Amino acid sequence: MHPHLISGSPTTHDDSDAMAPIGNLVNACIQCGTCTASCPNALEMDLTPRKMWRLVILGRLSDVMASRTFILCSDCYTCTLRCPRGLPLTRAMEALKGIAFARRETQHRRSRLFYETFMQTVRRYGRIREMAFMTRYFTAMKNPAEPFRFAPLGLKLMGKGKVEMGGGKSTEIPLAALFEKVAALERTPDKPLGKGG
Amino acid sequence: MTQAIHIDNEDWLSGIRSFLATVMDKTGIDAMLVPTRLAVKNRIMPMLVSDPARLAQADPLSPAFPVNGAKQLARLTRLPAGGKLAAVLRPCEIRAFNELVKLNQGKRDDVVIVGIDCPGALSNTDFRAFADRHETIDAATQAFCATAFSGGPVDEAAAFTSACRACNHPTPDGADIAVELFGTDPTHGLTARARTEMGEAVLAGLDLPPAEAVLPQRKTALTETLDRRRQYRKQMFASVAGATDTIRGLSAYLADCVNCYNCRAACPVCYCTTCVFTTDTFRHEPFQYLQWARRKGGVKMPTDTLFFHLTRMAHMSTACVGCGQCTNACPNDIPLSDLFSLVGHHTQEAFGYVAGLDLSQRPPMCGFEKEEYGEVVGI
Amino acid sequence: MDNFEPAIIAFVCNWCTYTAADLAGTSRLAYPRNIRLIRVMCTGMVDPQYVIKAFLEGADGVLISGCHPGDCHYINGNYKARRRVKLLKEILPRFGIDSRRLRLTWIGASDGIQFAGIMNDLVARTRELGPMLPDLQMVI
Amino acid sequence: MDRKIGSALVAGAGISGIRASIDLAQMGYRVTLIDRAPHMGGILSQLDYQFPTDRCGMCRMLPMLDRDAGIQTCLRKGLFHENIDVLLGTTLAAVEGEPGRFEVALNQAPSPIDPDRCIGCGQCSDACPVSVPDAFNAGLTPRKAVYLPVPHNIPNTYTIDPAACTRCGACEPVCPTSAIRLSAMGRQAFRILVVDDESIIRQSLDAWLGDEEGYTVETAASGPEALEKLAATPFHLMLLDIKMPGMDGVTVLEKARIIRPSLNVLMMTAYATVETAVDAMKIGAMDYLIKPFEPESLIPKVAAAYEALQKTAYRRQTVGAIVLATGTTCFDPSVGKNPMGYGIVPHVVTSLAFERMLSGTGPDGGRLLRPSDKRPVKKAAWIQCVGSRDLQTGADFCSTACCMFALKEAAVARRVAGDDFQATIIYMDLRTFGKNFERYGQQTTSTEGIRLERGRVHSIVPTPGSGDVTIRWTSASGKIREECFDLVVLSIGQRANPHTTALAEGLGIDTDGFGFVKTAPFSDTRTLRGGIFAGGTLTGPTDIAESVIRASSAAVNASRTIHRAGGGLAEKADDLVSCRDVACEPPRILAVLCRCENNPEYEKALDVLSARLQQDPAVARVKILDRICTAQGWDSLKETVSATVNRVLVGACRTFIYGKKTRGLAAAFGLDPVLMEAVAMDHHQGLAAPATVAAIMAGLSRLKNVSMEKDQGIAVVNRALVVGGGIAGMSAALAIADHGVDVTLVEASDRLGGNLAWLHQTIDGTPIAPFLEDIIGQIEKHPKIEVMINSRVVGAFGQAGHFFSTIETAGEPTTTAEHGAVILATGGGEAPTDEYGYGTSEAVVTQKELETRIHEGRLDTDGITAVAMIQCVGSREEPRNYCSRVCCPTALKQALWLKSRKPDLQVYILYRDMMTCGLSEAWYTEARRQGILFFQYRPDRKPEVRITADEAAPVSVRLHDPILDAPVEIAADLLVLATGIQPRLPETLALAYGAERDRDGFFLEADSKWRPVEALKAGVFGCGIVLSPRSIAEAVATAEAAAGRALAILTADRLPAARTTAIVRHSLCTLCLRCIETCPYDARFLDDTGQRVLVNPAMCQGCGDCATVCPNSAAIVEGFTHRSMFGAIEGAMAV
Repeated sequence: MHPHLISGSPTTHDDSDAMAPIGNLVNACIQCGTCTASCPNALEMDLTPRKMWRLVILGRLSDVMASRTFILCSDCYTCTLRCPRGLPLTRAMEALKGIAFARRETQHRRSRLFYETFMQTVRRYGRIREMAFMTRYFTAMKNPAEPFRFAPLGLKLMGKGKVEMGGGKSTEIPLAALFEKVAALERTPDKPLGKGG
Repeated sequence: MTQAIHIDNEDWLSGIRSFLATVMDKTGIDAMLVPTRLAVKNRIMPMLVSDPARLAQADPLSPAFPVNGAKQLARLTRLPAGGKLAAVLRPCEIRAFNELVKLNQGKRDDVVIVGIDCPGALSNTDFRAFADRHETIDAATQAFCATAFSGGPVDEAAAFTSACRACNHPTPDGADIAVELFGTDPTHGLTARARTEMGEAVLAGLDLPPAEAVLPQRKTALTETLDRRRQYRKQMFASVAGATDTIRGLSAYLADCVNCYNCRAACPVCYCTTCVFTTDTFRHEPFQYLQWARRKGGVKMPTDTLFFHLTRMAHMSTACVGCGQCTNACPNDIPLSDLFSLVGHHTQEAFGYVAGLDLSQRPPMCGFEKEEYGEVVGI
Repeated sequence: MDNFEPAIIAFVCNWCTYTAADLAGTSRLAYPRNIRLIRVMCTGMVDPQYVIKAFLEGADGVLISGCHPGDCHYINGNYKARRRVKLLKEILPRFGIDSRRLRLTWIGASDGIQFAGIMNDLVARTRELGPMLPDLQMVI
Repeated sequence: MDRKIGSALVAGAGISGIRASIDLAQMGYRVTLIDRAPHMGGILSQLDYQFPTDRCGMCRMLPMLDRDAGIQTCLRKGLFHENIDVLLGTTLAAVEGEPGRFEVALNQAPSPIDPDRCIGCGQCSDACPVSVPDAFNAGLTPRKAVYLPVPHNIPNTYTIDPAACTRCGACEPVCPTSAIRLSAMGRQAFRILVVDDESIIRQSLDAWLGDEEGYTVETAASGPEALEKLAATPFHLMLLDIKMPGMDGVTVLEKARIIRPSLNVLMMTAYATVETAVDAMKIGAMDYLIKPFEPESLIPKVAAAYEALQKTAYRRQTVGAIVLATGTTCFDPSVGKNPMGYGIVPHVVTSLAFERMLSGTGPDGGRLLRPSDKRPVKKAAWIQCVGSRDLQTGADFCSTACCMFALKEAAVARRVAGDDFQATIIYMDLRTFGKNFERYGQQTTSTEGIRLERGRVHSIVPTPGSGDVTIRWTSASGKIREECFDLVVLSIGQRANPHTTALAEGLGIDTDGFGFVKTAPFSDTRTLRGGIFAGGTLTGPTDIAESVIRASSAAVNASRTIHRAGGGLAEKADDLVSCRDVACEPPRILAVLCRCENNPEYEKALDVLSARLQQDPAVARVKILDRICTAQGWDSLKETVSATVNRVLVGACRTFIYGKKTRGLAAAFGLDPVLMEAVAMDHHQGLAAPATVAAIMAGLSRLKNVSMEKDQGIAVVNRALVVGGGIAGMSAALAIADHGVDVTLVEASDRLGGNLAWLHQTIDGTPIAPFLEDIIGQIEKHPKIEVMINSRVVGAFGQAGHFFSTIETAGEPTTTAEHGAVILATGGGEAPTDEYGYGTSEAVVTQKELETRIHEGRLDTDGITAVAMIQCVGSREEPRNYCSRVCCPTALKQALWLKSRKPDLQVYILYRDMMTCGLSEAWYTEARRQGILFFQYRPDRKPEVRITADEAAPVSVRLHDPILDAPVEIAADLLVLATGIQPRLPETLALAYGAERDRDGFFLEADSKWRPVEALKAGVFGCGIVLSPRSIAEAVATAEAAAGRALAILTADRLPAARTTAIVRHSLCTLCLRCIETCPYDARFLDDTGQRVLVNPAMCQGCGDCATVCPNSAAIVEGFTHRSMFGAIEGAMAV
């Protein structure tokens, strides 16, 4: 493997500035691996969380972005709970998703669209409406084959009555104001990463 | 390095005497400790000779072995003597002296040790009879030499002591200069062999012709001697072990002991100036004797007989060179040497030690290893 | 022979085994009454003469017990004691004093249970060996 | 020298408190040693094994000089020293006054069991119905509410756990010696007598004060009855009615004050007789109450009287200085999130519990069995850093001891459980930072069956159906590992003692955020309040050796305080002045036997024993006395004093033997204490047991054979020689000189200061130069210190008390110094290297060179963008197979300094294990936070360095990053190598004083744990980095420790010989010299003529090895002569 080259100023060879705030969150990591051992999704991840944090600390943005690890984080907070350094790892995972989506990383397009359409549904209806969400997502994916990929899962869910077909009484509570407030907060420079850990 | 000692007319004694005189003269020896005929009687004792002329009476080949010379040499080398010394010793005396050196009782660096092959010696009693059978001591020695070194079955004939018949170190391996007599053809002369650096230096200064290589006869004679002795030793050990395999047996073996402690006075490696058994430690209170008598219904006096002998085994069996002087010294003819040789053989074997052979080997009871003898620990 | 109560002399070092003996006492662990403890500062202080003396006085068993290797208060006394026991075990059995009558153990300060156990064992095994000097009352 | 007696208080009787007490006691001070617990020894009472021996050896701490001032016995039994008063169950309540004269108030827990009467029979414990987990066995076994706190303790007095005790009273009646007074506990001990003729008043007061408030209440219906009760037993308070038929209250008061002058009396009066009550107060009543009254008005008055009494129960004392050594506690893994499932998942135990499982006094008598199902443990895992290096549990520090603790436990477990035992230690960094730790660690982990895994465990779950435990961690390579174990051991960290915070607050000394006591800069032991010093782990977690060093340092600083205040060092009173000279008399022995029990069997045994003793003509008299350990018994014993006897044999129980009474008895008889022999009669075996009789006879034999020869001891030259003028040497010199003892300080170079001269600042930014200037200033103006620069010791001989040293000074004639002790503080320096391109480029420097550049302002931070540092260069592998301990904190210091100068500068630290032990862990966290990058490398895969032609980045470092499992290349402007420290102790110098060097050339200490600053040869000490690599504060601590230990010699006029000391009977000596060869203490030597073997009585420890190698008893040990031993054997066999 070609060695990772690290020069005196990491920013010169990689666009690490974007990751600096996340680096600050996890710099104190001692690479003990508790996060990895405790992560329920670690087996599905291409990079172990520990490896990914290592790349974050080393400023290897492109390597991090190429990974699915942070996308697979399901926000269970186990790693945050266990980390001996008390690092806000879940928050850092979220921040990585934020960067990936903001950079419109193609490899994470599917995830980004899933998140975006999910949130649009929530914004629109005040809750998740499965059929509306599906429609939006499949449309956004612009791939006619996509619905078929999900068909077996969808049928299963429908069989169990887990998918609301749109017939129910509308109890829409539009959340636009709330969303805007959050967006404004997120733009505030002193709280760039939203809610505290 | 070897050198030849010339002998005329098969006169061993003269050859040795002149060799010793040469050594004394050429090496600048101030005095030599050597078995020498007493001026007053046909008896031989170690003598510290400073006048080379007196070496005419020296007789290191005689089967007389009145005392172990190691203790005498220790007296001479304990501190600097102020002169250069030499000593002519039997192999067992050299081994005993080495043991004493290890215990700081004497020093090797101040003395040239000339060792002579030893065919064996007689007890004091037997030697007196032997000496008295001959006109002169020289004649006795000559007669003795004529047969002693052949390797043939002379032990019984010569009535060597039990210790000598069981001796398995008849050659003076620890000497600076070894005079080889076993299997020697007197017509060819004798061989003096340097066995240490000091010996090399001494021999080099003597200006004597080099000796021939080791004669095959010597090997044969030695092998025969050692075989015979090994056999005797085995039998002796078996018989002593059988007789003493219980405390009762041991007591019977020592039944004639009167606590005179001559055995320990004669022992070359019992180096204490005063034996603990003769100190206040064993000056029991009268009350103590009474208590013993009360407890046991009676107590043999003098007491501590078995205690003395067992203690002596603990103290010096690892240093025992088997010279036989304890038996020689016993007024009541207890074969102590047989017993001590047996015990010494086993204790030395247990510690991988051979008394007196190797100066660099520390006595077993000086020192320890962190990992050893695990088998003696535990229930 | 069943009634035979062996007399045992135990030379115990002041630091470890004596403490274990005390501990066995304070922990109320039973061990036989026929063990005569003689406290010495160190097993390195046990002269082979003491062992010989004990046997000649009629002891049926002799125990020397001290600190474990590395634990000697006096650095290395126990190692030296081990050599002396080795020596005695070469000498005494030749004269019918069974090697098993002389024991060397290491018993640490906290080994109260082991102490009591070893004492029990020692008495039981010595009992099996029988009396040491049944008929030699007059010899010392 | 001032001879006034000084005294000190040592709080905490753990290993540090014991060390500090012994040091102070040896310097001649009176020491009060207190501990909150009912036992001594602190946590070490629970630990049987210490590396490197994997055994105990704690007794090596005992004084080697003046051994007779204490009792030579296992420290687990207790500390017995004539200058030390041990108060258990006692806490430091308040301190007033100034350094040199502190008034301390000590709070003593009431003792319901009379230690004089308790014989340790344990019947109370058998009777007690309460069962609680035994803290001594880490909760693995139950114990009763009345119990023996530590099974070894002597006296083996039982104690009552007030928290567990239900006061059911079951124990009281079963005690055969009536030693238990449950009523002595708390309010129950407060006895109130209610005197009133009205029964309703008596009943209601009894109910209010007795049943409700818990006081002990008795009642009397009349004045005469009250007086009768008062005469019979003492009361603390009397509630007394004024108007009673017959004898009125005032009369009762008058009479009562005659019987019990200090009795508190509270008058009860009707409204009409208030004036009488006021008069009663004039004759001594404390207050009055007007009837009718409510409980609310009565109870506070009673409580006030009770509190006042409790206050007077405080013990007050004046001491010159205080040493705090209250230690740490263990982290409790069950609190908080408890990710390790401690207390929930079966067979997860703490390292302390595991230690107990290994112990002979543990739950299974030393067999390694699982707590609940008692299955043998064959496979165990240790999880490191539980409660350490864990911000989630508030521990941004390393507990320092746990790595070695786990290694030791694994090694011992393997020995205990057999060769099929498997140990896995899961760790983050293996901190083998101390002297010989690295080799011990390597040796242990190279043992088959012991395995190291770098990682941190996340999950612990029970393995279904087996009781086993499954744990999960990420291996170094990133694989998730899951493995099943019989047992999981949590290596729990240290925590500041919660009591410390309160104590510190009370004393006005600061603690840090973790609760550790803050210290002055460059000191580990000076608190911020003068006269109060901290030993052990109070100022931060550390291991035994450092605790002991800190304790000694604290002790010497306490001594300085006392000395400065004029207390001076005391000289022991010569108690032999009044001794009768009985040397020429035949022995006339008084044998005193104690009667502890009253039964026919015991009586018969006493008769047999006295008859037996009387047979011996040396026994003049046999006397049987009742319970001589009690006050009455002691009095009756003293009544036996008579000039017709000249030796005394006492047969008593252990309590008596280990007390301080033997010496007192000797004084009463006017006899030398060597003529007193106290023998423990074994209660458990019985008086008639052969074993007991044997012990008495052995004592008799010793007395009969005692020698009256008195060695005068060695005259001491009251001067110290300190070799080396670095910080350690200077600190030692100052500590000694401050006691009024002369010091010659020899320095090889042309100036003082050593390594401090090139050091810039400490990791926390404290500049070093002012500190150094201050120290040098003190040295130079100290009237007791003579400094010799450009000088070397070229030869020396002599022993403790009197050495002669030849000193060569450049350009001057050679001089000879005579001194009583020597301290070697020759230090060390940075080890040289030629690895990693060193010497081929300006860009490769050592840590020292970097420090020097910074110190001299020669480092241009503007011109560099990246600095790489490689740790462990030539360290922790042969031949320098040790950790230099300071390099990791140094790297952090430089990195943080660079970052502070230039925040965007990138610093890379390549390490093997970060050795940021103790509180320095926080700097590691800080460095990480600041973005300093750390790369771990393995010794079999070292970084590769290439010097490039590239001026912008002249050094290229290539290494394998184990986390990424990928090569990494670093381009740096500067490469800094941490080459570690190598000692500077010339072999000739060490040998001249009989000191030895270890295989790495460091000063070899007598015992790495218990005597860490002295050589096996008495009078020779080492301090600073010649001992082992260490920080400035740690070096100062060793220097002060060495000074304190040396002062024990230097402040004496003569070094006394202890009773059990070897002597030579020259007329018997054959000069075989085996005794000299075998002596482990070098205490024997040939005199100048080479014709006499002499013994330095101060160095001889009485082990008797010389006497054993000597075939004819020319060498004997007093008290253990052959005669005496033969007598003991005869006595034992004559039973």
